[in-house]
Amino acid sequence: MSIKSYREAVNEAIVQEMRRDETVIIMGEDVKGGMGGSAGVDEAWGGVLGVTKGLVAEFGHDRVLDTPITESGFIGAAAGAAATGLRPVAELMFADFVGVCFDQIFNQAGKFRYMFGGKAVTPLTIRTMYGAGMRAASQHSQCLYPIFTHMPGLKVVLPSSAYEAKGLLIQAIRDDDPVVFFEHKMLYDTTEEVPDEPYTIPFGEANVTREGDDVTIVAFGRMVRFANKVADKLEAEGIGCTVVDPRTTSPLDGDTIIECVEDTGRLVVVDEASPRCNMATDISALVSANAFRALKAPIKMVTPPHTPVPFAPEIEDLYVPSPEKIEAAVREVVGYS
Amino acid sequence: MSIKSYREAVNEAIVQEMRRDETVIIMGEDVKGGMGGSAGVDEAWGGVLGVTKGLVAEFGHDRVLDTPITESGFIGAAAGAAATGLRPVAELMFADFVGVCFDQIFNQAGKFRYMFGGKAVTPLTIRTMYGAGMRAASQHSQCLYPIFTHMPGLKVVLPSSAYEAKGLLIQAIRDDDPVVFFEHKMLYDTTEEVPDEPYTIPFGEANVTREGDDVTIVAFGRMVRFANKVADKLEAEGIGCTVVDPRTTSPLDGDTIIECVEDTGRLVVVDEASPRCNMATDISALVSANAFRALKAPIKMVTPPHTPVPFAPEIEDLYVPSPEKIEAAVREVVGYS
Amino acid sequence: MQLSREELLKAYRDMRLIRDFEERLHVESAAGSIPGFVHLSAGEEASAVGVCMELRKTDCIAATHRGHGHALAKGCDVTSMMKEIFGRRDGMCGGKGGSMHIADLDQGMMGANGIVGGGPPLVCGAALTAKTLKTGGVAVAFFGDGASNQGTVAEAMNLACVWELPVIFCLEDNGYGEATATSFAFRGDQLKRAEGYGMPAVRVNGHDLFEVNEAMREAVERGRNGDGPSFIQCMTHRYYGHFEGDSTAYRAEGEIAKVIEEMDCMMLFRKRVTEASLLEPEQMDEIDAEIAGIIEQAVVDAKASPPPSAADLLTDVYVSY
Amino acid sequence: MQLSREELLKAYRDMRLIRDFEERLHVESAAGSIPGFVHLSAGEEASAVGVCMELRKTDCIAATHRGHGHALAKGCDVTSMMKEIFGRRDGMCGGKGGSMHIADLDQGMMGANGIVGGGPPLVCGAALTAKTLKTGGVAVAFFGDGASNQGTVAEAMNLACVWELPVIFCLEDNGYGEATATSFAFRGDQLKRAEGYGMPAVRVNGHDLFEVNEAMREAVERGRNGDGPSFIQCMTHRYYGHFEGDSTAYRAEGEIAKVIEEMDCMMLFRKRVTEASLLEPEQMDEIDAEIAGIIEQAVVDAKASPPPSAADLLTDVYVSY
Ligand SMILES: Cc1ncc(C[n+]2csc(CCOP(=O)(O)OP(=O)(O)O)c2C)c(N)n1
Ligand SMILES: Cc1ncc(C[n+]2csc(CCOP(=O)(O)OP(=O)(O)O)c2C)c(N)n1
Ligand SMILES: [Mg+2]
Ligand SMILES: [Mg+2]
Repeated sequence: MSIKSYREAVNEAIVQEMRRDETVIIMGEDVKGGMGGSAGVDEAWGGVLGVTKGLVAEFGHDRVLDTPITESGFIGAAAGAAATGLRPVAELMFADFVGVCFDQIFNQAGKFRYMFGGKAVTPLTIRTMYGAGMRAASQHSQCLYPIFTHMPGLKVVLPSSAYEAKGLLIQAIRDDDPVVFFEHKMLYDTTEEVPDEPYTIPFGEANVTREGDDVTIVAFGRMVRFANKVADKLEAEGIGCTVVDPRTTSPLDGDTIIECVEDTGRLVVVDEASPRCNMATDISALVSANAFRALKAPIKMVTPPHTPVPFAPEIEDLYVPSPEKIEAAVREVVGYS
Repeated sequence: MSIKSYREAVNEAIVQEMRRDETVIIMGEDVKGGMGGSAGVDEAWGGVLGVTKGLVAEFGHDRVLDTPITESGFIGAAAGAAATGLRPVAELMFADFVGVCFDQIFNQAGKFRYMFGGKAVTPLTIRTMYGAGMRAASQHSQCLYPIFTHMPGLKVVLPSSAYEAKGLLIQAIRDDDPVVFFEHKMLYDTTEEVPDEPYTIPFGEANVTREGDDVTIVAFGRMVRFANKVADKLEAEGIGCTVVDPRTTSPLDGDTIIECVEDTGRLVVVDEASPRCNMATDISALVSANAFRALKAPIKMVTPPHTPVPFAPEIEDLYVPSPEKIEAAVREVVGYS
Repeated sequence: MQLSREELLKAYRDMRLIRDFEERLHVESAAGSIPGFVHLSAGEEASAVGVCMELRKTDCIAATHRGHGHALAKGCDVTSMMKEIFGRRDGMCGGKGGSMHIADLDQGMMGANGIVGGGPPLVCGAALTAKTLKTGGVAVAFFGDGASNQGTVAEAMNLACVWELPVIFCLEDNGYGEATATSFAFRGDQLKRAEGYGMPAVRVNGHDLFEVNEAMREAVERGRNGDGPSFIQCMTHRYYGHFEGDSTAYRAEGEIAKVIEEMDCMMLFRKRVTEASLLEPEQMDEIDAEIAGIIEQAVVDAKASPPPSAADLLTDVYVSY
Repeated sequence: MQLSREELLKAYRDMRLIRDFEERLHVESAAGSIPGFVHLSAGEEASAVGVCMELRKTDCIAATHRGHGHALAKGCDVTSMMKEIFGRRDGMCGGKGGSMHIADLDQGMMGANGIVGGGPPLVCGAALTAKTLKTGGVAVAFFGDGASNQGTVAEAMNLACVWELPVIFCLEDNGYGEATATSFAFRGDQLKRAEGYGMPAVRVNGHDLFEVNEAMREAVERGRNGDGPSFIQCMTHRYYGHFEGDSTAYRAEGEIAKVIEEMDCMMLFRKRVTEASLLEPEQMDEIDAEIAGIIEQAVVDAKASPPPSAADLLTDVYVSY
């Protein structure tokens, strides 16, 4: 056990899985960096934000592959490799780039099993970076996990901390289905205690990070931190918040969410994704269908507005759901009668 | 006024807009058919299902463009043409093909206006065919409108009948924003009275197709027909259904839906799209946030299962929400107390 | 290189199997027995067979929407395919895939594909597996002239060159993508383009099994030797419409009849092997008869098979959930 | 063809403007005054200017993530751009776009682009508008060597050939896509590939404004005459990292210093015009001084400008809703 950053946790998960299983390979744009470069180095970058540093040194060029800038080409290749015996971990640098390769993800990898009558196994992991906060503007800041969650055949993971990232990524790599693993770029530098040995966190089992009697907050990814912060603050005032981190949106641990709402009678859902057909609506619908009698107040969704992500820091910060907005939502829901 | 099919209504809308405005052009794969072919005909197909028949004869090859099979290329070109002075109507043959061109739709066309500070106008219409029922299997039967609805900057239209198709398509072509127009392939042969002259149906104004006191059914596209059928049947039994066809999922006429639910106190949402993060969850969340006190029963969502669309007719028919399933949902909701 | 008698018989048999399979489907489609879209590959047998006869069972191919021929040439089971196309529970894909999604990974058949250009990236993956696990395997991407313009195909060609993958890109250029002629949808030179990515490229008469096979031998050798990808453009024709039901109004009257008369692959093959006394006509007649029986039986079996059950709708989405 | 004195002065001025703009951003970035990702085009001025000087205001270009130079060369307002890059309310895009989304459709600048390969399809659309409305306009797609492998670029090249669009594909080959060398990510021949789609293609020294411009003149003429698209590969170098903050560990020490010394575009230009007595050094010195003042003022103005307000977050999504 030692303090590790989210970035280190992701890196360690990959390293340990590559040690465990020779069929695990990684690929992506500049996951090494420097190929063909005049400096002649094996690793100039180790990933655009340094997440895959050191891998080539240990595992060599055959298992750590840089790619041309052709996401359909190499994500499709990862899918094809997964269907034929490897266990690839492909990096889609920013989730926003899915627009140039979505077919290979949801129509190919995600459908092999069903459309081939159960005879295909596609142990593919796609790691991708998402979320606002880096002033990267509208084509480098989106969440987009709702559109993956919408697709049958894909599993979708949103680790909310370093500990979660390591356990969930190892699980993703070992999982025999295509998994899309969303790393929030604003979490890379966050740290916490993370076991040194490999461990897995099962998919479809929500993590209840706070327990309280008055309201349930369901939050995803970076929003879990914000929700915990709000819960801690409100506890001092005697407002008890249960915070649920579903960890995976597909499969979704609906049971835990429903149970928590049955206990608290009130629900706030915090989703950093665009507000229409997102996880906030998904969870809200689940709960109002399944915990109707328990609900003492309307469900409150805290999301960004229905706009692209703006560039200027002042308005990007207003775009992202903040602890303040979550707190206000909790107060509103708790105050409802 | 005369009886027209949905196919004819779509065709007529295009013809009339092309007559009205010289900048309206259409493009797509085989919207004519026969280019370069040994028969030397101007129109071998008129669209894969004959929707664009006769256009080239009236408007010529400069305004009716066949494309290579490169959806990113020509949908992007349509977006670029829209931003520079034309009013293109591009056909994405099957909505399922969006995986190879989504970037040009949601990251380019859909974001121009916002990321360029309001200075771009992109009057682009993308027509596309969706939905199950044709035994076309998992890569030619999807609905996918939820993932478009998720994207800020795109308007999304789901005409439920011939009359709706004509008025909404004329509106779409005249609209100055990018519009994705979803034509249900199982509706093309349905007919009804459709005015001969051009008319528009505004976006964001739901159509209440049936009024009743006991339950509200919100349904989309082909599902509106099913919902009406169920409403008609149940009326005879004294169960009054209000049926709402939102017509457009973005913008969404939330007010009408909320009002209807306030009157009836019960809601069934029928959505042919995959169940996670879809329009059923979107509407359910809207209503439970805004009509909480009015709700007398849990909201019931009628959707397909979370699987790809299967091929065999017997199970494809079980996949699609049927009038029987809608009826059962209505009975359940009405019987709840 | 001279093909052995055995190889020749096998090649003829495979071509006949495909031809009869497709012709029967044409009849069954017209009779309304087959649900959904059906794209027939009759006329293009020489490319599927000339290519696949060089492959091992463990070598992979990705096919197209017009994939029956590829699947049969790669060794997929006829009856299992027929049942799938009829939408039956014991079909190759449990009735969930149908004609456009025929696949059998155990035979190295990675799937027909409903997405034009969907296959070539996947094949790069199969080739990467072969390269990584050092199996000596190669992989083949079949794609059409229409598909050849798709960005995914360009990306796959580039990736295969960069990673030096044992991929053979087999462009089946039948002159049309749906109702649009290649002469309209593509104005350049396919070989130049492939060479532009850095791989050797050759154009062959796709009606001539021997020409196709010769090119394929060289390509496979390069692949197995670790010398990277190759490109083969097979000039061919499809005998039926784009899909069953197509009016083919884009084609000049009599065009296909002329092709059949002058360069049908079965005819060319028969001529060549009899003229060179490599096979006896009777041997081939025998095969014809055998195949006719096989196809008939497959259709009978398919029609007698039950459809999937309600429970089948919900299975096979995930390995675990 | 000989450029006029006026044209030469304008070309020098534009190159200087871009160089100073980028160098100042380099300093401001290091100082932390600029939010987000910044990709500088210093070193590549001759391609942006050599191309854009042949364009009319109504001709359109689509730029890349490395788009400041393209925008300035196309006539976008310096101060308005600077404010945008600083994220200010009265910036070119109201502070909503930033460096990666600089656009000004009134100047025919269709946008920098955060998506590699995003621009070329859009440019086909601008060219289609010009062709349909018979304006005699042309359109330019700038894209990098990295982008050249993207499927979208292949599709755009093919589409432009099929529709015979007045597009000029300007590949700015600076040897790297991020930290990866072109020699790794692309193994073939770009010209062959472009010719493979059916368009004339030429490779030029992208440091030499005259060479770029000469190629561009021919391409524009073809475009305006209705003779379809052209391809120009400009061999060039970027002087800074991929983005500000990049260690450039992939580059050999001193590589860029040597390029600057031997073939900097400003230096080559000065040498050529003075040797041929086309311009006086003093004229260019004057421009240098003028530009220095303009850049300084733009930065002062940008820093003094207010950020967008809360209300701005919600506007400009749709024209109507
Ligand atoms: C991405 C995508 N676009 C369009 C289609 C519709 N479509 C199916 S087959 C086809 C023509 C393909 O032509 P080609 O590649 O030449 O193959 P052929 O049919 O001639 O065998 C088209 C346009 C599709 N299935 N996928
Ligand atoms: C679709 C997509 N993939 C990857 C990226 C990340 N990215 C931004 S710039 C870049 C390199 C582009 O290289 P090149 O086209 O040569 O342009 P240069 O940066 O050299 O000007 C990459 C990979 C992106 N923005 N979009
Ligand atoms: Mg073809
Ligand atoms: Mg570059």
